[in-house]
Amino acid sequence: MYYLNISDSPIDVNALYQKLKDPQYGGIVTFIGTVRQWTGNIETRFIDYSAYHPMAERQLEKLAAPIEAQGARVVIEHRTGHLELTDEAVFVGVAAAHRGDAFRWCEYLIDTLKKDVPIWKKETDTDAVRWGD
Amino acid sequence: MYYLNISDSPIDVNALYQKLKDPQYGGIVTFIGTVRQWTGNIETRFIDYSAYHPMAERQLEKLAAPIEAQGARVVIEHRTGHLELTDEAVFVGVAAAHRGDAFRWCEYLIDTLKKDVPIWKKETDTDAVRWGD
Amino acid sequence: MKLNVKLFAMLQEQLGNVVTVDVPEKPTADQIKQAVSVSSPNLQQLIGTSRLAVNQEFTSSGSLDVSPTDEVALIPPVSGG
Amino acid sequence: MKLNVKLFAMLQEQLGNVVTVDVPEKPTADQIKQAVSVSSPNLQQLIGTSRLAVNQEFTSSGSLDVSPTDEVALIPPVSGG
Repeated sequence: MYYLNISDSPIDVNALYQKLKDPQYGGIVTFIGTVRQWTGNIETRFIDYSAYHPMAERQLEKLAAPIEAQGARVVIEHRTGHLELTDEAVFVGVAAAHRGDAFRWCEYLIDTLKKDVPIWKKETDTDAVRWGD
Repeated sequence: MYYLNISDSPIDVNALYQKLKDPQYGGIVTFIGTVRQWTGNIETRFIDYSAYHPMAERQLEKLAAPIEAQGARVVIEHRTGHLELTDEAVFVGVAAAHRGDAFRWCEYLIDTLKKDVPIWKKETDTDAVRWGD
Repeated sequence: MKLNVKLFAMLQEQLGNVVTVDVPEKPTADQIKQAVSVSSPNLQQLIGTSRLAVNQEFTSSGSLDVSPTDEVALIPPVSGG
Repeated sequence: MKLNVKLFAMLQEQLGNVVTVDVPEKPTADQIKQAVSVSSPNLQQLIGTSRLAVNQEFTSSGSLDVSPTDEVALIPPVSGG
């Protein structure tokens, strides 16, 4: 059963990975998004994330359910609040019987999360404050 | 700089993940292969992996170097010896500026590892012992 | 009909957590968005690219069966991940 | 010319860590593989799908500039990961 969470707590990558381990799955693919320092010549100092609760959680459920229905396991956590450089903003993990599926589904989940889940970033760069990406 | 290792020691997923974290990268994709219990109606009890050292390590370097040359970081560890169900057999991680690249390169690395790196599995199933997959 | 519209991100920073707008019965998403932007012409473009959600579901096009007790929200382009 | 050929996996289990074969000068990979399989006809198919490595590099087709001091290995289909 999927595990989905959006909260201000730091993302514990290892704890989330453990949720994906299971004798029925042979392949686990994870995507982890961290706060990057440079985007072209813009230098980021920190990022604040906010979310529309619980709509964001409901959107995650809509993404996860069809993939779980195909026999995989989905673990997604997104952090909100204040994040410093290299802090994990998002963890998306898929465990599946076959690795091709795990890659496809993991990428689909993060791509769709970035389009359809009401979470926003406010990036404080050295030159300006920017919303979005 | 890449980190590549083939050894009998258990794979420490969290320690390997930490090697990929860096302010210059925003996206980290990892593939972890674990020992699966069922393959169709064949039940696996345990797997023993062996490798041709140091040719296997050299092959990994050949895979990792061109990807690192494009600005990403590659971490690969393969375990050899005796593995039980859910034990990690392989960790392949790529950190890159853009997540699409990280997905593509990570999948390329595990696909190519499975074809060109001299590592073998001897699978002890409940009904028979099988080499390869 | 008066609707309370929840706001987020940059819209929230500029206009507060909620704005109350006056719209016809069974309004379209565009009518609600226009009612929000009337008072904030400088945010017109951002509101134009925002999506409307009713009771935490994105709306599709056409008139909305929405009443003042429903939870209406204006969702600026998201940027999680 | 006598070559020591390292073996791995199922080949190693059946034939030991190393077999010594007699091959012509500048042999092809196929000639070396055939020399190994002569003594083990039941492994012919597996040896046929195996690849040859010299000094820990996979060989390409054609004659190999190989001498008895080189590290020659027969690589059965790999199955890591």
